[in-house]
Amino acid sequence: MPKLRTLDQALESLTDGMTLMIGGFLAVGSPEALVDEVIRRGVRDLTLIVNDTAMPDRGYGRLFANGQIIKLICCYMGMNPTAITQKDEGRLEVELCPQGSLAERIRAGGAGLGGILTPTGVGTVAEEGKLKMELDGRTYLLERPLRADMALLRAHVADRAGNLTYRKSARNFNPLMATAAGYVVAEASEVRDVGGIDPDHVMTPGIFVDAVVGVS
Amino acid sequence: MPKLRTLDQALESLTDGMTLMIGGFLAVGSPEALVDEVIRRGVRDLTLIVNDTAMPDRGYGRLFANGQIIKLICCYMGMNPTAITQKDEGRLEVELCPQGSLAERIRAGGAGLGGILTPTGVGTVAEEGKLKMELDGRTYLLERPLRADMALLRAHVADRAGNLTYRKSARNFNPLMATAAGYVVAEASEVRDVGGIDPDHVMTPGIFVDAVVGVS
Amino acid sequence: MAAMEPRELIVRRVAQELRSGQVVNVGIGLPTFVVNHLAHDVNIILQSENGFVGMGDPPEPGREDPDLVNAGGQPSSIKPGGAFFDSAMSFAIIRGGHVDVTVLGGLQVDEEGNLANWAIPGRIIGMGGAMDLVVGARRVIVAMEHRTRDGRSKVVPKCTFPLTATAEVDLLVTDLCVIEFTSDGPVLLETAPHVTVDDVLAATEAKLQIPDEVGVMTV
Amino acid sequence: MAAMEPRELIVRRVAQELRSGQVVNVGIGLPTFVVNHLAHDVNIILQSENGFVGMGDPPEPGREDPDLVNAGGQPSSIKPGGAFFDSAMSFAIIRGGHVDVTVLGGLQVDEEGNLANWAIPGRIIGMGGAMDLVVGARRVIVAMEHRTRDGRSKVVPKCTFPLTATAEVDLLVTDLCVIEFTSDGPVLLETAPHVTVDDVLAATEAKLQIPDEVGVMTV
Repeated sequence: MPKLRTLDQALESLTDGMTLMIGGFLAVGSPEALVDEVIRRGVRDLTLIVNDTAMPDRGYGRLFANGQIIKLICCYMGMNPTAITQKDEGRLEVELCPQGSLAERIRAGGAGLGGILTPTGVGTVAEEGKLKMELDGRTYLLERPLRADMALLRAHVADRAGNLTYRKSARNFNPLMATAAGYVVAEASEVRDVGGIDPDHVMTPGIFVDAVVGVS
Repeated sequence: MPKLRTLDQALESLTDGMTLMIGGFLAVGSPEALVDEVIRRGVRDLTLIVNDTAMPDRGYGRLFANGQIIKLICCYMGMNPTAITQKDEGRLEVELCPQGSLAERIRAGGAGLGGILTPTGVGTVAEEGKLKMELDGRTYLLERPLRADMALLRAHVADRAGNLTYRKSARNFNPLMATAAGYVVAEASEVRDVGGIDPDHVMTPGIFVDAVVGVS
Repeated sequence: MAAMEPRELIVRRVAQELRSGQVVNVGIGLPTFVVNHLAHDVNIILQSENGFVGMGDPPEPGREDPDLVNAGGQPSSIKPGGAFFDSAMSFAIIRGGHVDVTVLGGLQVDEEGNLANWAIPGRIIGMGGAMDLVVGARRVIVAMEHRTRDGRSKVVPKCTFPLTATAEVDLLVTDLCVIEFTSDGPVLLETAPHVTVDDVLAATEAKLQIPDEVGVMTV
Repeated sequence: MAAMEPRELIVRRVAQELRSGQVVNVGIGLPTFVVNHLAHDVNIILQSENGFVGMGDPPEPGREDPDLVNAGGQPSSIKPGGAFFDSAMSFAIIRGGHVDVTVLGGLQVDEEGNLANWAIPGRIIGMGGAMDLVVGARRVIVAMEHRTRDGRSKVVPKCTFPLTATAEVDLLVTDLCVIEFTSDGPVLLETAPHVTVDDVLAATEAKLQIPDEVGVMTV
């Protein structure tokens, strides 16, 4: 099952209307080459699940200026005025979610959980529309799982079996998103033969990954 | 904050009636030296949270024969006849929990979650006493978090800041338990100076670990 | 053809269900032997719930690693491309639908596809990872002998032993037959060599649907 | 003593609250500068919610690593003994009570210890990790100027801006005073040099408890 693909092959099943998760935190650990390919393909009406909207000219932030996103689930938009304008003008539907809850929701989507109970957001706008439960004297919100059609990841090293490692703070949401999408593709700075990563150092097991693209 | 301790120092706060989490899966990845010290100290009426009861003469399994456990939360007792006899004779209170739910409950205890919803156990004895919820047509059980007074871990390499790595299938519950106890001690085959583990390879960050014991 | 030993027949037939690239978890006992009977061009990825994927063959005597065991605690190995992880990730894989097939033993399977395989009444010593596996794996194959040692059917109208999960069994392979669980109930797909449909019905307490054509297991 | 620049006074006073060995998360903006004013023998461990502990000083120009930034996206470094992890672990640390102290900026703090620090009405662009931090950290210190630029009190009876969390603030340090939040409400602990209790009360819309002895901030 060799998983090495070209950029074009890796995203050939991408279509209008899909839900995408894209790794990164303010564009650090974001798959720039895969985002390039999303832009090149010009697919539209995408729902994007990301930590933040990055910047207008970096990472997945570029997809807003290119008009490809109709819905956004994230925790922070502050560095992308383009996305904020689209939201303010009603062209972009936005669901804001506290960062820790967003991480747990993606993890839950990958882990087959029906949801998690968090104390985060109780008594704030983040509780709107969510079930509240009081247990042992503390109040929690039920946060539901998130899944996507595709996850686009940025890895440091990949092997041809799809095992991935990430580098420094570029890890962030990438390993979580790897578990929570129907189709998972990672771009990697270095691609090794199967077995080229110590099994104790693998951060995302290859069974989660459908395609690997080597980028320079 | 150097965290290196002798066995005796590491468990000096252990007292009767405490709840302990001990890492390991059928005694693999189990802290044998720390268990020796629990036995030497002869503390009693312990509640034990473990994956399984191991064997009567190995790992945390030895604590049953030594009469130190009054309550047990685990997923499997099949290889420890001593523990089974204690249960059958009413001397050991046992709460059985599916393995995946046990892992999530410990993780939730460490992650500040009020619980998780799992489809595992619905329609079985595992649902007894638990809240059931139906969401989007699927039924889930609410599993509540677990925490302990102390967690005893088996690491491969530790540094003096408490950072840990584990080796092969000896990892199992150790990293989860590291997050879910008031006091966390790890025995390690090798202890390095602070910074002796690549920050990208750390499996348990040192902030979770209170004491490290070097064992041969 | 001489009659095959019943347990070998079962594992050989189950092995035919597995496809290259699938992530598979095999339970302790009989299911373990399924991997010995894969066709040479079928490469599956074994998941071991104590924390790794890419499980290989047991090591040669003297080459055991005490830190590398399977979910039964027996010495094991890892193939190139495998990966270790903790128990939360292991069950995220299992419960999250990332295991394509699980092959498990059974004590009872009933008409609704319920499985009992972890306890007999009065002897409750733990479900281990079985409940998660049966709920989480995309396809659940039960591999068990059709009758108990004293001749009673293990394929029953309604399980009387403690359940592992409800309505999750997809395929049952026994020494007498292959049964598929559909939304309309259990359907007899194949009989074992030298076993008739009437033999199966006589040995089965559960009500089975019998299609016009019932195949014969070829192993 | 010449009057200190208000923001420097705040961060110097907050720095006195931190102890060696504590795991600390400092928010973007004013709180970032707290770490510049620690006593030489105080070694804290900084947590960065984008995925590491052991955050060090910003790198020298030319030595930036594009894969190593702080939670504001600015070039950062990691000290020996630090560790990287994913966002789920990062917020397990935050929400699970493994951060001893968080220092955050504020837009409003009210009598119940409620904090508003992520949005003004009509401009909702995201809470980032602030809600998790305020709920999860063992001790929440808010570092903010006492009044808005147009002179209105930011210490109010009831927050009117969108809340970050309810009743979680433990200590508020402003350019005018230090306020501790107790189960009986906010208590004035200290005033800034050259600031009287009456000055504080005149600048504060919230009702404060005034103990018999109010200290003076020494920074």
